[in-house]
Amino acid sequence: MPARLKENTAPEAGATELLPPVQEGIFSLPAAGETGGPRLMGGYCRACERYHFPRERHCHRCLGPVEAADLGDSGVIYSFTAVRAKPPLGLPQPYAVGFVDLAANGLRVFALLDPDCVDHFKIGAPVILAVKPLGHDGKGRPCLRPYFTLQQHPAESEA
Amino acid sequence: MPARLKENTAPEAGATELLPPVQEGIFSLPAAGETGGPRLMGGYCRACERYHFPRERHCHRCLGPVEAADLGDSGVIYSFTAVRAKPPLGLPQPYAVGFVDLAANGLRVFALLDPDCVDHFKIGAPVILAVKPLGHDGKGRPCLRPYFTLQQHPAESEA
Amino acid sequence: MTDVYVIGAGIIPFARHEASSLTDLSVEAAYQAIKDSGIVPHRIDSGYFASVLGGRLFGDSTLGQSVFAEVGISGGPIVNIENACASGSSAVCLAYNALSAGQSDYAIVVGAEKMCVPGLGLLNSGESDIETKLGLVTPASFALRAQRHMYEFGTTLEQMAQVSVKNRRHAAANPIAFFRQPVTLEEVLNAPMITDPLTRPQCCPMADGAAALVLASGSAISNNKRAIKINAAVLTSGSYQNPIDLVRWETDQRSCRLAYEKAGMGPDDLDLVECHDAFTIAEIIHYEALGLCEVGEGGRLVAEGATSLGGRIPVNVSGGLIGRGHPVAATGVAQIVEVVAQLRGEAKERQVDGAKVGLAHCMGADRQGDARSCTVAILSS
Amino acid sequence: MTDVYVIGAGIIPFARHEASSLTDLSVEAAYQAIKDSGIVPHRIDSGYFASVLGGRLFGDSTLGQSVFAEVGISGGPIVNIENACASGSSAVCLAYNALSAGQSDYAIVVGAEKMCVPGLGLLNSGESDIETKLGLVTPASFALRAQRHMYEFGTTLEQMAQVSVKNRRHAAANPIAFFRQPVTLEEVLNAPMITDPLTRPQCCPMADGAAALVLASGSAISNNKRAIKINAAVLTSGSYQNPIDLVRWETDQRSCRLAYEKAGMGPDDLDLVECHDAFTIAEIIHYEALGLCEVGEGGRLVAEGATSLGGRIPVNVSGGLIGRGHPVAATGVAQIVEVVAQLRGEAKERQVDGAKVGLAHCMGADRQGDARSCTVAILSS
Ligand SMILES: [Zn+2]
Ligand SMILES: [Zn+2]
Repeated sequence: MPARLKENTAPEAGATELLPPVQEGIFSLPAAGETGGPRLMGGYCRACERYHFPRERHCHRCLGPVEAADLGDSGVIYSFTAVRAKPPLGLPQPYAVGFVDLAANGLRVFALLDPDCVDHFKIGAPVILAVKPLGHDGKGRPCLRPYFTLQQHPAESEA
Repeated sequence: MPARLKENTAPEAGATELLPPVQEGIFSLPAAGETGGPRLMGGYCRACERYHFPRERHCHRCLGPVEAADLGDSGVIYSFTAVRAKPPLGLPQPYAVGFVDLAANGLRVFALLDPDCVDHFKIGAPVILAVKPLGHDGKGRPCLRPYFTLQQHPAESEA
Repeated sequence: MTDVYVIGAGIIPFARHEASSLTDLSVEAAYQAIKDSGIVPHRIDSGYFASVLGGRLFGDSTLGQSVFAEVGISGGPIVNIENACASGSSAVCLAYNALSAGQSDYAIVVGAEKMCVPGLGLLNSGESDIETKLGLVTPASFALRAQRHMYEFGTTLEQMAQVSVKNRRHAAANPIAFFRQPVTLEEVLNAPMITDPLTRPQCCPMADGAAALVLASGSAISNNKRAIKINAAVLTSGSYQNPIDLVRWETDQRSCRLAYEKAGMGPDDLDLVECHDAFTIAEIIHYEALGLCEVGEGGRLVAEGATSLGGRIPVNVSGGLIGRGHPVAATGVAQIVEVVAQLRGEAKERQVDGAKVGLAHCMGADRQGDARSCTVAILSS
Repeated sequence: MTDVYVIGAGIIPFARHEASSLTDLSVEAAYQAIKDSGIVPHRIDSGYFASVLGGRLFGDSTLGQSVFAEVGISGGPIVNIENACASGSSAVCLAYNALSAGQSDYAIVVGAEKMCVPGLGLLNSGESDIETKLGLVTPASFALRAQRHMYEFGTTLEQMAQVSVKNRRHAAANPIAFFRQPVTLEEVLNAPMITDPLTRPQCCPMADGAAALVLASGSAISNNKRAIKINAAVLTSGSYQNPIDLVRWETDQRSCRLAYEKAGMGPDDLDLVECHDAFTIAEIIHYEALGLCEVGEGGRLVAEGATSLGGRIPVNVSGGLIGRGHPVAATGVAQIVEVVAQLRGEAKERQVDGAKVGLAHCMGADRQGDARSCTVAILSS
């Protein structure tokens, strides 16, 4: 199992690969036996040469067809915050969210940030995509959520 | 206990006098020891000489003050229907509703009709007000509802 | 006042769309309407979105902004409208008003509903309403009219059932209709009773669905041969008179008169009508309010076939709410989508020959025996 | 275009109204506004009602029709509007548009919310939104702006906290405000953290409340000395640009520019501003969008006292959302009620001396770092 594809230790969460994503098509996981981590998935319009996240049904500019696009797995933090109030959707307390500027195409996307690093994020810090069971789908069912974690884990940087 | 103030036999409904009305102020019950049945209660604007049901907060015509008004306890059926689909608010299946022209002032009011007489209503039939525990308040709590029943009960008229 | 035209129309099948969200349904209808209009989405400078149950069932808010952004419309004024069964057509009226006043050049209107969900039950007029608390459900409010219509005018069970037979027959020719199978008079009469005297096929079915229109001001269209003019689009509300007359429906009659007056037309000018046949008796009463016949004669009008496709004044050739289904906020827009298709001569099997003028009529919610909202739009090719 | 005036204003205390229904709150505000206008209710020929949560929390529908009928307004066009936090002000814009186009003579607008109910939790932008699914709650969307504003411009925790101190001080003089007790800088900074760096007193409190306006077209008012002119009332939506700039907020800036342009005025013409301080950082960014200071200077502007009552350009002398409380759909109407009271010179203890021109600014909901709706109205005595 790749490092960035962690399994939740909570017994009710079940095996990661059996859980549905919080929304279809927003990330891809490596196939069995493949190396590498999850990739953020979005859309691309050939006519407009535009990437977007999440994938648009029709290109917002020309209403033409869009194709699935790999948006990479890394970026830098544009802004971040830790939510310390009672969390929605069964997320941890506290948890963190932010905007990440994707390295591959400059898109600025809203993202969950690693709840294990809540107090270590900085604007400009490089982050990398991970996926694990995090919270529920609004109906109490556990699901997979993509999130960005620090490329250099605080424990490592202190070591 | 007056004849038109029946207690529901369902054990969870509790004693009639302890149950709240489905909406405050739409009927009055005789005080302990008084004779007579329930009265439909509405409003009256002295300036406009208008009765209304339910009582308006402010007169709809002049926005002046309104006072509580006894709208009597009798009328005739203007129209009626039996609802045979799955009932809302814990009402019996089937139950009946209609518009009643009040004898006292000519107001045409929407009303529940006696679920025990569902198949005996006729346009023009004289009806009289009753109150009993009927259904719940939308949150599952039993409550009192006013309803009109036939002045001449079908069993009596057949006898 | 600037003239206002419909230049694009879109609609998705009215059905059970279990796998689709309310946004999914709405985006598809909006996409179709924009494609049909032939303009690029960013020229559309205002948006009107209608849904009744999105907030209640799905916790949605500002759904219009989501939907319109997904089809490339952003930046301009966008509002989300609720007006019960007349939500979609109320949105059309607001768009019409803004365009006719020169406040917008191109507007999009989407009406959408997702209501085939477990446990929704019969709709009412708001849970805090006194009538709801006293047991009023929407079918009952029309059953009360039916009972009275039968009593005063001798309207028969068979005449009412003929509305279902006609609209289900029409729906069978409409590819987006909820019901594609016709019903017989016997089937309608012998079906389970919902509320006396209305049997199940006399009550419109719930459905999921969405419909969309792109409107343009006269100054913005040029030589568009498929543009359909909106001659009038009026929105009214009930007067709640007491005593209310359940069969000589003042609000219904007043709204129709107002639309005729604004359009400078009358019932004789109409080639087709889409009206709010939520229940069979409603269509009969609307005939009378619209002046298609005298008050009390509506039952006979349908029975003699005058309102069938091929008749004197076809009503609900789309199938109406009874045949096409009734995704609440989508209905008022869908009616106009149908009128537009007819006036463009693009309605295929259900085309009314030579249709030049059509009317769409919609009503929403009950209060004290009256409607809380009523819309009437008149369009011409 | 006809001139449009506010001729009546009504508001109830923003508080926990546990024993009152949403209809109760709305009717009382509407009643006050009509009484204040001095006209009889049946002359009001159109109505606009705004609520965000009525359907979701109480199953309500067409609540505007119920509310307006209760104060004697019926028959005319009535619509129910939802546009998140800008619902009430969007309703004002629709009314303004209709009156300025001559489509109505008198309109009523009510914004109302009942949201002090158990278990509501933090608001989001719709449960089917991708950002909601990824954990976005409204305070976080503003915390992200705050973090960036601090990073780019050196805005300090103390400067942000000064917005709370100021607005709570203002609210203490407003009898309808949710909070009547001021707070100190230390109390704001040391309060529990909601989402970094926003502590609890930097987030507006939920409240129950309602506010109402009666609007009249210029042709319908005669010699009404208390009438307040609406010079502009604009409604926009986000452009959702990517990459979005969280601190140079394009939608905010564009909306303010548009209102100034329509009114033929600029920031120097203003005597007071009511803006959408849902969170302290929001007020700071709105200063910049409104041109009250340069971009990046908002923190210093509040710290130097320029936006306090008695300062160069008082902002949120009502207490704003932070002090008055935020019953979502009521807020946009309440802001204009405050501006009207100020321009009439009837604001008592919190009166801005010689106020002649005021601006009300409101925003609603998030999408991709942008606002889904924004309204700006400029009024003058
Ligand atoms: Zn494209
Ligand atoms: Zn009166």
